[in-house]
Amino acid sequence: MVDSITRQSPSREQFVTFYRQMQLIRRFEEAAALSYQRRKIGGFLHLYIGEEAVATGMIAALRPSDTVVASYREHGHALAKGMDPKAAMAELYGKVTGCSRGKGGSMHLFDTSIGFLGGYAIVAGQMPIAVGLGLAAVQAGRDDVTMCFFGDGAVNEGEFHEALNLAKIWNTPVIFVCENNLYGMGTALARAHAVQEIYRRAEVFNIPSERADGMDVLAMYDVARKAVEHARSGNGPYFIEAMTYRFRAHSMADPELYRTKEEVARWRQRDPIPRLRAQMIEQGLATEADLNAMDAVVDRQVEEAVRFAEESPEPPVEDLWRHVYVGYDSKDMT
Amino acid sequence: MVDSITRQSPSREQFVTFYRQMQLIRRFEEAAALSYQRRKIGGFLHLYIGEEAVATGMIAALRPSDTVVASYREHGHALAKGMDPKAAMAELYGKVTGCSRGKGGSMHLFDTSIGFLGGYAIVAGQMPIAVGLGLAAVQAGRDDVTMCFFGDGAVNEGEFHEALNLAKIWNTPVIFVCENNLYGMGTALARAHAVQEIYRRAEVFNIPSERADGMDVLAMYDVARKAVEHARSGNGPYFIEAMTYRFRAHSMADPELYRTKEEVARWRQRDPIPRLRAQMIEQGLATEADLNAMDAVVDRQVEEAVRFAEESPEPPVEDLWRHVYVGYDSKDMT
Amino acid sequence: MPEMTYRDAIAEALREGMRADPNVFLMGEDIGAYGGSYVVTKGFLDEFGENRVRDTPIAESGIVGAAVGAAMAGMRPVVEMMTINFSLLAIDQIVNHAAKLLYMSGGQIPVPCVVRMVTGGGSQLGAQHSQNLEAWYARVPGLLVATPSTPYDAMGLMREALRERNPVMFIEHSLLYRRKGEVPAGWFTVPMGKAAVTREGKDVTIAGYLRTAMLAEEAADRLEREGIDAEVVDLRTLRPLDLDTIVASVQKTNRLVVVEDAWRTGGFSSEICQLVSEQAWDDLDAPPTRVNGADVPAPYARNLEALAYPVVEDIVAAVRATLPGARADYARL
Amino acid sequence: MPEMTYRDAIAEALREGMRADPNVFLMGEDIGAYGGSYVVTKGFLDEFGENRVRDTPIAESGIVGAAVGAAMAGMRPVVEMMTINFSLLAIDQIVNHAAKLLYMSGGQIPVPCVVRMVTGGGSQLGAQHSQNLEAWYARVPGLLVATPSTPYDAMGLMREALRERNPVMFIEHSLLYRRKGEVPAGWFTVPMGKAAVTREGKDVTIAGYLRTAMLAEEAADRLEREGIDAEVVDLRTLRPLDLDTIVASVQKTNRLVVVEDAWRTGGFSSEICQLVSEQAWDDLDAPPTRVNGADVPAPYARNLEALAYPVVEDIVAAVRATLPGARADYARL
Ligand SMILES: Cc1ncc(C[n+]2csc(CCOP(=O)(O)OP(=O)(O)O)c2C)c(N)n1
Ligand SMILES: Cc1ncc(C[n+]2csc(CCOP(=O)(O)OP(=O)(O)O)c2C)c(N)n1
Ligand SMILES: [Mg+2]
Ligand SMILES: [Mg+2]
Repeated sequence: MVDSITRQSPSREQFVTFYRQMQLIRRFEEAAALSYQRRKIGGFLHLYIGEEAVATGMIAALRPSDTVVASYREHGHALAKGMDPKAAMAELYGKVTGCSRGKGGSMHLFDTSIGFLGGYAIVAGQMPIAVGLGLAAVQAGRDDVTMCFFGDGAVNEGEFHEALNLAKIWNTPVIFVCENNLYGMGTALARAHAVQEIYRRAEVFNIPSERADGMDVLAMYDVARKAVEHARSGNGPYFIEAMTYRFRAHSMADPELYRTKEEVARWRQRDPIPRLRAQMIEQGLATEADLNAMDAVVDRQVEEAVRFAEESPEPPVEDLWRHVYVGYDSKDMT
Repeated sequence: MVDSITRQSPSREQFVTFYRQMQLIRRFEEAAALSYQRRKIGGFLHLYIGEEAVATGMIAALRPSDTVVASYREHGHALAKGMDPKAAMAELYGKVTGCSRGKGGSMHLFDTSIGFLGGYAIVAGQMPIAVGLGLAAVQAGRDDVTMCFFGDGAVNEGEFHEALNLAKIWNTPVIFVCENNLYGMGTALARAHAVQEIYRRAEVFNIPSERADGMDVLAMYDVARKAVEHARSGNGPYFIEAMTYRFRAHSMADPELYRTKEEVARWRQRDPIPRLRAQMIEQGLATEADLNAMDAVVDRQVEEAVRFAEESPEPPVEDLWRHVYVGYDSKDMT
Repeated sequence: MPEMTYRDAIAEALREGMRADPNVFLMGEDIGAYGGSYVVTKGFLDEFGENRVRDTPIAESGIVGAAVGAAMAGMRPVVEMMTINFSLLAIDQIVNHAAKLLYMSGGQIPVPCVVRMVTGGGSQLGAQHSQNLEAWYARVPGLLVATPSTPYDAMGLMREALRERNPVMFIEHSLLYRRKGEVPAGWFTVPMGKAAVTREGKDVTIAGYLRTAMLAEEAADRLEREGIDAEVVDLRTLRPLDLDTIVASVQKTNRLVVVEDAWRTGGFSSEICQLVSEQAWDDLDAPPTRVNGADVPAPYARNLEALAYPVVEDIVAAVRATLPGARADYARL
Repeated sequence: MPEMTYRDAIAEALREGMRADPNVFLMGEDIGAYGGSYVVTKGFLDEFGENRVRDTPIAESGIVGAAVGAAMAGMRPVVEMMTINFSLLAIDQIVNHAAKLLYMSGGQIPVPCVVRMVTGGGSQLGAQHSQNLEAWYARVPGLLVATPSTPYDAMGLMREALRERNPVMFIEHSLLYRRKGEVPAGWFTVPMGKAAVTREGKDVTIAGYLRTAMLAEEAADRLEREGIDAEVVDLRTLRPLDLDTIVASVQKTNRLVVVEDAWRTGGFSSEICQLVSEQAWDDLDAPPTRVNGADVPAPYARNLEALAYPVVEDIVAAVRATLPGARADYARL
């Protein structure tokens, strides 16, 4: 494990930003779950509830021209990178006002204008893509970095292995962030991984790696700054294993037969949002009233997003045949 | 690296077996090269010359019911597992008397009767298959082991990674043998591998691993016995990195632009065959005359194999449509 | 006769196969503790234990390769690939290994394994999770491809798959799992390569498989009301393909419509149409016709997705276009 | 006009593209120090350096995925996949990523990359190295598939590929690399989706691509001696497919033979035949016909391999079978 650099205490402003961000993700996800139950959202829905500190802390260390890719559990990352909650929710609703014009859905959020480059539903599929994004920076001599989020389950895919090796030999500025929430669907870490210290997988590629507390946004931000600094200065990839937990099921369809209520309850005690809240109050950075006011703002934002999604039109039927190609009529390929 | 167990000195008989085996492989390959130049052999031809000690030493530790898989550079492994040189050479000639009835070719030798299960031309493709062979032993409660040979180039494929993880979590009796000859085609180790100590790749799967001198048949035999003992006793997979070198080009088509003549010459000084020869003479296990007599026997064997291959008939034309399915007429699928 | 769902029919055949043959074992992502993504293997872990119901890491190529190796060594692995989309990560092991070992070894090495996978869209799962790729496997010499549409066929074909000596791609459509149908209590199987004429008719032959076999029957009902008497052929397996049954039907009806959820270009429907053109040219009164999914990645939005897969009306329209007097419309399809 | 080989034409277009556009770079196994498995990129490393001629580890999925990512970020990577057989290890990145990102992102993310791969058998490389899988890529919405048969087309299509905004699968046939042909010195391109009528004729249309386009011309020469006047269409790209040119030809000749090295079942030839049946039914005097490779894994033995791919005689026989009076023979083909 790489030694931690000395933690710089974040400013009040940063605390507030982190709090709002995590709360926005939380409420967004809760609203999405409700809309899903009301059958307004189709397909699969994978909630990020419980893991907010990871995306929030990590992405806070990026600048707008940096890029982020993630899995199908990516609403939080999209929001943290600056996606308009309205565009995100509308995408879940399959509306033309969605960030992907309703054609991607919950698993495929995209917004190039903020450097959020998806939303991938093939486990580990985004990993070589992240290497390519980093490679483009190398080729073009830019100092942007790419952050690539993936789950513990993705670690056993061949693409994980290929991506790490390529990232290192090409010295690409990619920050790999494994969100180790202890399960890949219903498969517990120990049953799928020969070695459970996932950060160690990076060692055999000579990629500096460390574990961090994914339930602590400040810890994540700390390690994020170090990783980004490393990558941006031309030192190549960095690997972070964030220990976290999803409070909800894998997707809305999962009856959670594989873990106990007690285990979930134990982890809920480490909920990153109340934790940050308590810290802010304790350190005199905010009062209960301040935080409640922030919550209210977030609630309104999410309500607005839902209203926007509800009221937006479906994609026009011509969209079925659009965006298959640039510059070709996709009805005219044969 | 796992500590080496105390080396047991092999018997005279074993020395003789090793010598004959390596010499047979060497001469077989030389004959194949000649036949290839005479256009008697088609396709690609990948010679094992220089690497004989690896297959010889490793496979000597197996028993007949154990299985072996290897890459397209597999003539040596097939012979070491007991393949009749006639059947091997006839296969290279594409004759019906070949071990695969002429349908496989140089890259696809098979002989189930001796547990030689191929001959694979997709780099790393044999690795998950080896895990499956090992898994079958686990499922059936047999104590046979599987030995899987592959190159340094195969190490960067996703299947390498998937196979090692599966082998470990399922505790399969698979001995992985990486034949590190420093090049994957023309790509030198350092240019393709983030870390060049390949045996370290196994550490992150908790698979015991070590490096061995692939130019020394006795060293290989030593480590082989340890690995086989480990796997056969139910302790799961074992990983060996054999440091070796191919004296000839990657295949007959390769002009070897990527390495110097000096480098090749340096490695040729470590030729495992003269080395063993010298040891045997030194230790009084054989005289020059004994060894020359052995060489003569091998030469005759290889000559016979070539003659057999030359004189054997081509496959009958009906064979084109045979062996696509068991029990179906392959002309009648649509 | 007892009724059963498609899901239960597959599960029952697997359970029975595992009880009868100790060499049969299951491997797949989340087939055990999780109960199976499509809940087919629920309860299996309890009955057969971890050794015979192996939850695997997410490593498609590794799993299928391991199945190939186990099959080579005399076991009979059944892999659940979750969905056909993920099989792209294992396609090298399927196409370059499972399908070729028997041939490359000159007949020495059969690979008796079953790879189960869910195909198809229609559940708003988006572009990466909604493909119908079964035609790719049906293209490969060395593979068998089963595509049951009814509980009866699902059970009968799985029983055959479990005693096959060749690798079988067993394709299930996600929208069929709840389909109910009669399944006799006694032993029966459905042979590979035998289509079913599920409805007799004289005016047109409609052929389908998986979901579209069901759709074809609905279309035939609809057509009946218009006075058009359609014969419906459920292909049941794509490889072997029972061309004889299709051709015999077309010789009677002189018209063919093949329905498939998959992309139109390069689908198996064009293969079937072309085979019929070759073998029954003089019997055809109209060009064999296809009804397919749209040639686009699957869109997520409900309204768009609904346009991306064939519906009964599309089949009805295609049939009408094959009938006398309708030919001028054809080009607009 | 200057003559050039197919190999040199591709190399020249690449070299020129790299000189003109700093965003173009090459990636692939052994394209640099080794000089390229098929010696296309010889000398590139010296001219452009390691950064733009990237030798890669053996990691097909990783490489193609990296190309997709680089393309998303505005670069224009050209991947050499060595052979199409190995592309099965990267097919998920091609089909589920490169081909779908534009659509899934609602039009935001073009993926302008080129994947070059060698297809085809005929060199005794055995079952795992001799496949013709281009039809699979031609099936996928979102991909373009170029299949040049002449040096002229190879250069012209590569020039187009290097300025495309879509992912292009650039398929080369190993047996064509030494083919010579005239290539003008000045700038020209060959557009995607425009077939070439390489020989005019009135009795039958023979269509092919890659090696079989050449074979079709040889067959036409042979047929000429028999007094049969064949028109030859070189498809040049499979997606887009220039159906209009094929249909126009068939409207003149009333007969179609499509020739393809690939397995018969599910090949692109059946798609083309079926498209012509649909669009030119009334013009056809015989069923559209295919000449294909045998539906078997490629055998190694020279004598068997020679039977596994089409030869001129097969085309001649297929053409004869489409002519009046020959129909009775048809079923025996
Ligand atoms: C290649 C592939 N295989 C299987 C799946 C099905 N699948 C979806 S999510 C998932 C579990 C992934 O677990 P992990 O990587 O830990 O991410 P988490 O869901 O825990 O965030 C699986 C197996 C898939 N989408 N892609
Ligand atoms: C999947 C795949 N990619 C590429 C190739 C082409 N290829 C054949 S051999 C080879 C090099 C392999 O090197 P290594 O594993 O070190 O084995 P060696 O030849 O040195 O024994 C390559 C790239 C292939 N056969 N399969
Ligand atoms: Mg997880
Ligand atoms: Mg090597």
